[in-house]
Amino acid sequence: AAASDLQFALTEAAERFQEETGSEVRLNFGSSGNFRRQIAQGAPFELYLSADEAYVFALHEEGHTHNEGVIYAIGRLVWLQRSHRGDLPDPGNPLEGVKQAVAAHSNGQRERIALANPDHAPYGVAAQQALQSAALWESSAPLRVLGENVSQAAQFALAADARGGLVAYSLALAPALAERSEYVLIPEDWHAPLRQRMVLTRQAGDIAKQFYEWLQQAEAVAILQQYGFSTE
Amino acid sequence: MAKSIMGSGLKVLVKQRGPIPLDASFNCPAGELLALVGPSGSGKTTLLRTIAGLYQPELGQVVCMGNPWLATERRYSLTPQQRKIGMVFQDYALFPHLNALANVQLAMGHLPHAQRQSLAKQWLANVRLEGLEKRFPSELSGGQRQRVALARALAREPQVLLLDEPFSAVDQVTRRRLQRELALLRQQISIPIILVTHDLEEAAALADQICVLHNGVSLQQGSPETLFRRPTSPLVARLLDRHNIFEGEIVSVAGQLRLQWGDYDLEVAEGLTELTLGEKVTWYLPPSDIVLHRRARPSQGERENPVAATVHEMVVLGGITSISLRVSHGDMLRFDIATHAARRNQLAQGEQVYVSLLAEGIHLMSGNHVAMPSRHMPSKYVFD
Amino acid sequence: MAKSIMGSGLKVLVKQRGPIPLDASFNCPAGELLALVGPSGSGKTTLLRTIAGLYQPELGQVVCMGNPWLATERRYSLTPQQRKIGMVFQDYALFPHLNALANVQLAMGHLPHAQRQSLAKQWLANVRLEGLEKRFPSELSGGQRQRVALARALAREPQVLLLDEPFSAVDQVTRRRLQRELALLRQQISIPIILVTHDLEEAAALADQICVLHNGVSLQQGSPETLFRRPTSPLVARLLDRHNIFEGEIVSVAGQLRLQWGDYDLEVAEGLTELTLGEKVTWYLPPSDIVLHRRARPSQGERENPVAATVHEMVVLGGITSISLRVSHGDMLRFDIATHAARRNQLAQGEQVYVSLLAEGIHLMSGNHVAMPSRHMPSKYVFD
Amino acid sequence: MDWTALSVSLRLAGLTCLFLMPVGIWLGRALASAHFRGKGFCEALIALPLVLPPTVLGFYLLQQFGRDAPLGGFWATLTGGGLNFTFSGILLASLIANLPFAIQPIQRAFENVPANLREAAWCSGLSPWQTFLRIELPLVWPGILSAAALTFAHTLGEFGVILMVGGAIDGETRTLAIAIYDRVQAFDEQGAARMSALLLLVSLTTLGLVYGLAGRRRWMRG
Amino acid sequence: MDWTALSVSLRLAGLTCLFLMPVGIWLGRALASAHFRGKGFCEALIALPLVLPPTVLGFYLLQQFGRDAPLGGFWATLTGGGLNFTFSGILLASLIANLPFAIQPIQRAFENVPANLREAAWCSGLSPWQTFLRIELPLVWPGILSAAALTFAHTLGEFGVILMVGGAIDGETRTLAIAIYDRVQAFDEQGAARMSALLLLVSLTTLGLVYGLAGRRRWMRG
Ligand SMILES: Nc1ncnc2c1ncn2[C@@H]1O[C@H](COP(=O)(O)OP(=O)(O)OP(=O)(O)O)[C@@H](O)[C@H]1O
Ligand SMILES: Nc1ncnc2c1ncn2[C@@H]1O[C@H](COP(=O)(O)OP(=O)(O)OP(=O)(O)O)[C@@H](O)[C@H]1O
Ligand SMILES: [Mg+2]
Ligand SMILES: [Mg+2]
Repeated sequence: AAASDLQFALTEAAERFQEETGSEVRLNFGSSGNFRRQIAQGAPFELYLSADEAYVFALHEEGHTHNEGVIYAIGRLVWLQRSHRGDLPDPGNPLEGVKQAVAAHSNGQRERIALANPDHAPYGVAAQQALQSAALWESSAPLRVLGENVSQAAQFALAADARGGLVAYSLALAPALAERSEYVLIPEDWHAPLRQRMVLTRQAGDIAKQFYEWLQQAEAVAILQQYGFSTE
Repeated sequence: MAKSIMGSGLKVLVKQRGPIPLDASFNCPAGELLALVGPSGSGKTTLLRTIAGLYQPELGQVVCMGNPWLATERRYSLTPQQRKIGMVFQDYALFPHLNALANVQLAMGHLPHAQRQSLAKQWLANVRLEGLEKRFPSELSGGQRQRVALARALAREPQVLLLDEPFSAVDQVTRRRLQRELALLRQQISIPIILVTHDLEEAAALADQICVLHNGVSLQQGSPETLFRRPTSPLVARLLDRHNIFEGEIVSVAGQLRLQWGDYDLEVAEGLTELTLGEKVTWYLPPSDIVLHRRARPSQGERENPVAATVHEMVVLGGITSISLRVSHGDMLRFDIATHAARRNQLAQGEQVYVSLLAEGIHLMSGNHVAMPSRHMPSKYVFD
Repeated sequence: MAKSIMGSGLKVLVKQRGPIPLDASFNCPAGELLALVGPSGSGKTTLLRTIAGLYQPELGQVVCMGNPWLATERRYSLTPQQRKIGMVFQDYALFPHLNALANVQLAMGHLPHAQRQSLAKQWLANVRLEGLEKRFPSELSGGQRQRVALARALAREPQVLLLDEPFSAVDQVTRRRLQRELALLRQQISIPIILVTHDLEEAAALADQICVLHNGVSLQQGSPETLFRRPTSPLVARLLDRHNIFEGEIVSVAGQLRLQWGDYDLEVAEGLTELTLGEKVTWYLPPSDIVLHRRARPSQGERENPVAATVHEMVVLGGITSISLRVSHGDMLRFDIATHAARRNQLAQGEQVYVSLLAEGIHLMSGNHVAMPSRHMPSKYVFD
Repeated sequence: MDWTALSVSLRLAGLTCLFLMPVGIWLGRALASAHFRGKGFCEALIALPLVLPPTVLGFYLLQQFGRDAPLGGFWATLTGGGLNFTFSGILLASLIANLPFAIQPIQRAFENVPANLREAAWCSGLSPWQTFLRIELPLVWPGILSAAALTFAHTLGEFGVILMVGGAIDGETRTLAIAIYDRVQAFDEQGAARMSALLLLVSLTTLGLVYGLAGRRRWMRG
Repeated sequence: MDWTALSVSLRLAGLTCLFLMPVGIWLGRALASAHFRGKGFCEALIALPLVLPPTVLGFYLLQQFGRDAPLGGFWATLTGGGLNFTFSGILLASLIANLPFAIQPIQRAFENVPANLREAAWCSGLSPWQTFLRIELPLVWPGILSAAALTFAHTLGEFGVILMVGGAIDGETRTLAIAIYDRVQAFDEQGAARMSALLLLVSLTTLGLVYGLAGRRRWMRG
C-alpha cells in the first residue's frame, strides 16, 4: 500500500526488485489516509509507504506495526502547467503563474490554481505553506481548486480552465505527464519537508521485509531520486 | 321467509352501518339459483364480495353447506381460497398477462396438470370462444372477456357460484345459449348459485328465488312468481319495475268488504278480511290479471271487476304491444297483449275500452311504508 | 338500403382485411338514433372507435354533417378532439384520480369556467347520481361508474354521440329513466346518435334504425319494424334472435303460387311472383303473425293458412307466455300471448291447437346463403 | 458546521431535480410509448452513466468541459464562462450522472397508464397537451416522485463526479458530501459524523415530507 | 486488460442483483400495500444510503464490519472470517449501498397492480404465494427489471464504498471500476479508456439483452 505520488517510482522499483530477486510484489496505490484506516481495520497490507509520516506514527501507537519504520523519501513540490503555454515562470520566481492568475482575476478572468486538499493531503499542506510564504494564500483563495489527492490536483492543473497547480515533483517527472506538461521546482524551504515514511505491518511476510530492506539500498534510492524524491 | 334445508345451501346475514350500509339476509339451497336484484349501488357486488371473503362487514354470518365461512361475532373467517367459490367479477378481472386459455387453466389447481389444458379448452368452447384461446384479454372484445371470466369461474368447479352480471356484455343470442348452459350445469352439479342481474326477465327465467335489495337492505326473498305477483311493499314492486300500483280504501258494499278505487268498488280474492274498514291501502295488480274485453263479445270471466278506460298509449314491440289505459279518476293501467290481439280488437289511442281486473290478482299491501334498514342489531342471530 | 339526407348526419364506410376484418357501411341522419347490434366480437366497438378517430382502418370514410372526418384514400383524418364526439366507453374509462364531478367537468372545455361546476352537477343529477359528486371512481359501484361515463359524454355537448352499451350495468328501472332522458335529449338536440346495445328490445324501442353486424360485416340497416318483420337473410333473423325460420318450396296449387311447407300450402301476400316454381326458399314468420284460434270459436281472419299443432312448451314470464308449437312435420312455431289468454284457451303441454299463419307476415328470403365479408375492395367508394 | 457547503448541496440537488424531471418525463414518456427493434439497447444506453466509476466519468467530463473541447467551447461562446470548476459545470455533470434515475421510474409509470384513459381524454376534448397535464401527469406522479427522490438523494451523496468537475471551490462547487469526505480524510471523525447527521436529517425531512404529502392519494386505495 | 477485475465486477454486480431483488420485492411489496402514518419517512429512510458520499458510507461500513464492531463480530462468529477486505464484505456493502435502487421501482410497480386481480387469483384458488408468483410477479416484472438494471449498473460503477471496505485486493475485491480509477490516477488515459470501453460494452450488452428480451410483452400493447 503506497501513497499515490509513488505511482511511477515504486512501480519501477518493484520491477527492478523482481528482476533481481524473482519475488513479485503487488502494489496498491491510493490515499495514505485510507490505507491508514484500512490497516487499522486489519487490511492485508504488509508494507505501508505513507506520504505523511504522522499516519505511520499513529499506526505504531495503536500497535499495528512493530516499529516506527523509516523515512524512505522526501517529496518536492513543483509548479505544473500545460506545456506550450509559453508563460512558464522562471525558476527564481516559481509562483509567478499564481500572481498572474490573481491579477487576471481582478480583471474578471478566472484561471484556476490547482492543489491537493490541505486538510488531509501532505502535498496540499506543502502547497499551502508555499503560497503562504509567497503571501499569495489569501489572494488566491477564489481561484483554488482542491484535488482529493495530488494526482487529482495534477489533473486539475492540466485542465483547460486552469493556470496550473502545485503538485508532487514525482508526478511531474512521470513519463505520462512529462509530454503534456512543464514545471518549475518550488524551493525546498518554502514549505515544511514532505517526509515520507514506510513501515512494515504486523502481517508482513518475508518478501515484504525483503522489499522493505531493498528499498533502503542505493539502487532503490537512485530510482526514487530519478523520480524527484530526495533522501535524507 | 325462505325454505330452510337442513345444513345445506348457503346462508348469508350481513349488517353494518357504514361506509356501505348493509342489512341483508338471504339464503340459497344447494342446486338452486338465487337472483340478487336491486338498483345500481344497492350493494349487490358488496354482498357477493362478502360471501367470497373479499369484504369483511362489521357483523356478518356466512354458512355454506353447514360449514361456517364467516362469523364476525367470534372473529372467524375463512380465506377466499378455503371457501372454494367461483366468481365472475363485474369488471371481469382477467389476468392481463395470460391468454384466455391460461386464464382458465389457472383456476384448475384442483385438477392434475395433464387434464387442465384440454378441459380449459372445453370450458372456453362452452362459452363459445373456440379459436380465441391464444388471445390476451387486451385483444378480446368486451363480451369475449366476460365469457373468459365466466369460463374461469366455472372451471374452478366451485362449491358456490357467484355471478356478478355475467351476461351483461354479451348479445341476446349468445346470452340465451349461456343461460341454457347455466341451466344445464345446475342440473349436473348441486351447488348454490347466486346471480346478480339487472335483467328481470333473466332473473324470472333462471332463478328459483329472487332477493330484492335496496340501499343494502334485503327487502324480500321469494320465488319469481311470488315476487312479481305478491310484492310485500310498493317499494319492492317499483324495484321490480312493476306498474299498476294504486291507492284504495277498504269499504263495505252490501255487507261485503270491497276495495274502493276511484268510482269502482273492486272485489278482492284475498287479504281484505285482515284489514279494517276505512283503512287506506296500497294495492298492486299484475299486468297478467288485467283482461281486455273483446270488442262486442264479452266472454265468461270478463264480468269480474269491469273497468272502463281510454287508451292512452300503445307501444308495439314486435309480437307484443304495451298498452296504457287511463281510468276516469286519472290512474293508469298498464299491460301487454299480443299485437295481433290488439289489432283484432281495433285498439287505438283515445278509444274507449273495457277491462276486467281479476279479483285473484289484486294484491293488497299494508301501506305506503318503505322498509328502512333497521339500525338495531339483534343480540343473537337466528339461523336454521 | 338506407335513406340519404343531403349533407346531414353521419355516414360511415369501413373495409379492411385484418387484423379485425371489417366490411361495414351505415349512416345515421342528424336527430336520429342508430342502434348497432350484433354478436359479441362482431366489431361494434371497433366501428365506434373508428368514428371517434381512435382506430384507423385500412380503408374507410367517415363523413359527418357533410364534413369529412376520415378519408383513408387521401390520407385524411381529423383528430378525436376535432371530431367533437361524446363517447361512452364500454369499460367506462373514467379518470381514476378525479372524482365524479371532476370527471364530468373535464369534458366541458367548451364552456366558461364559471358555468362548469353547476352544469356538471346537473348532468350527474340527470343520470341519478345526486350526492355522489365527490366520490372517486374506485368508490362507486359498477352501474354508478357507467352513469358517470354517460354524464361525461353528454356534458361534452357533442356533434355525434357514440354510446357503447351505455346501460348494460344499470338496473331496469334506472335504465328506463335513462332511456327516457336519452329520448328527451334527442328531441332537443339534432345530432346523430349511435347506440351499441345487446338488448334488442332497447334497440327496437329507442332506435330509428338498426344496423346488424356480423363478423365485421354490416348485413342490413333499416327501421326496427323492417328488421324484425323483413330480415334480408336467415342470418339476420337469427342474429336478431328471431325464431320461426323455415324451409319451403314454391308450388302451384289450382293455378295459384303457394308456399309448400310440410303438408301445408300456404298463401303468401308478397314476394311469391318473383320466385320460380319448384324453387326452395327460406321463409320467416314474425311471432306477431301467428294467430291462435280461440277454442271452439273461430273468428274472422282465422281461416288464413290454418295449421294444426301440438303445444310443445309453455314458459310463463309474468303477463306474457311464450308458446312453442310442434307442427306435424317437426318444425316448431314460437310466439307469445298474454298469460290470461293462454289460460282462457286452456293451453297446456301436449294439447292440440290451431293457429293461422297470416299471409301478410310470411317473409320469403332468397335462400340459405349467409352474407360473407367480400374480400374484394371496390376501386371507388360510392357515397351520395 | 459547513453551512455554505450544505447550501451548495441543496441548490445542486434541487436544480438537478428541477432540470432533470422534464427531461425524464419527456424521454420516459417517449420510451414508454415507442416500440422499435433497438429499444432494449436504447434503454441500456441510458443506464450507462452509472456504469463508469464517478471519478472516471468526472474525468471524462472534465476533458469535455474544457474550453478546448467542443462542448466546453460551445458553452464558452454561449455564456462567456467556462464549465469546469463552476456551479454550472457541476450542475451539468450532475444532470448527466443522474439521467438513469430520472428516466427509468418515469418510463415505467407511463407504461402503466391505460391507453383508454388517454383516448377518453381526447374524446372529452382535451388536447394532447391538456391530456398530458391533467390525466397522464397525475397518474404517473408516483413514478416522478420516485425519480426525483432517487435523483435528489444521489446528487446529495455524489462526490466523485462533482469533485472532479468542480474542484471543491468553497461556496461554489464544494458540496457537503465533499466537506464530509474531507473531514473523514482529515481524521476529524466527529466533524464528519456531525455533518453526516445534518445531511441525513435534511434529506430525511425533505424526502419524508415529499413522500408523505404525495402519499395521500385516496383514489389509489379503492 | 484487467480480466480478473472485470470478473470480480461482474460477480459483484450479478450477486448484488441476485440478493437484492428478493429484498427489494419483499420490501417494495410491503410498502406498496401498507398505509400508515409514518410511511413517507420510511420511504425516505430507504433512500438514505444514497445521500452519504460513497467513501464516507464506506468508512462507516469499514468500522461496522470490523471484528470489534457488533456486525463484524457477529459475522465472524457465524463464518469464522472477517468482512472487511473480503468479497463477502464488498458484497454486503454493495447490497446496502444499492438498497434504494432495488426498492423504489419495485414498490411503484406493486402499487400499480390492480387489487381485483389479486382477489380474482384468490377466488381462482391460488394461495397467496401462488398469487404472488403467477400474477403479481409477472405484472411487476418491468419494475423489477428497472431495479435490477439500476442496481447492476450502479454496482459496476460503484467505487468509493467498495474501495474502502474491500481495499482493492487483486482477484478478490479489486473491481474494474477501481482498476479504471487507478489507470486514470496513473495518467494512463489510454488504459483507462480501453477498460472503460470494455466495461461499457459489457454493460450495454447485458442490459440491452435483458431489456430486449423482457420488452416483448404483447399483452401490454393492447
Ligand atoms: N369506498 C367506498 N366508500 C363508500 N361507499 C362506497 C365505496 N365503494 C362503494 N361504495 C358504495 O357502496 C354501494 C354499494 O356498491 P356495490 O358495488 O355493492 O353496488 P351494486 O349493487 O353492485 O351496484 P351496481 O349494480 O351498480 O354494480 C354503492 O352505493 C357505492 O357507491
Ligand atoms: N388486438 C387484436 N388483435 C386481433 N383481434 C382483435 C384485437 N382486438 C380485438 N380483436 C377482435 O376484434 C373483434 C371485434 O372486437 P370489438 O371489440 O369491436 O367487438 P364488439 O362487437 O364490440 O364485441 P362486444 O359486444 O363483445 O363488445 C373481436 O372478435 C376481437 O376478438
Ligand atoms: Mg355491482
Ligand atoms: Mg364492444
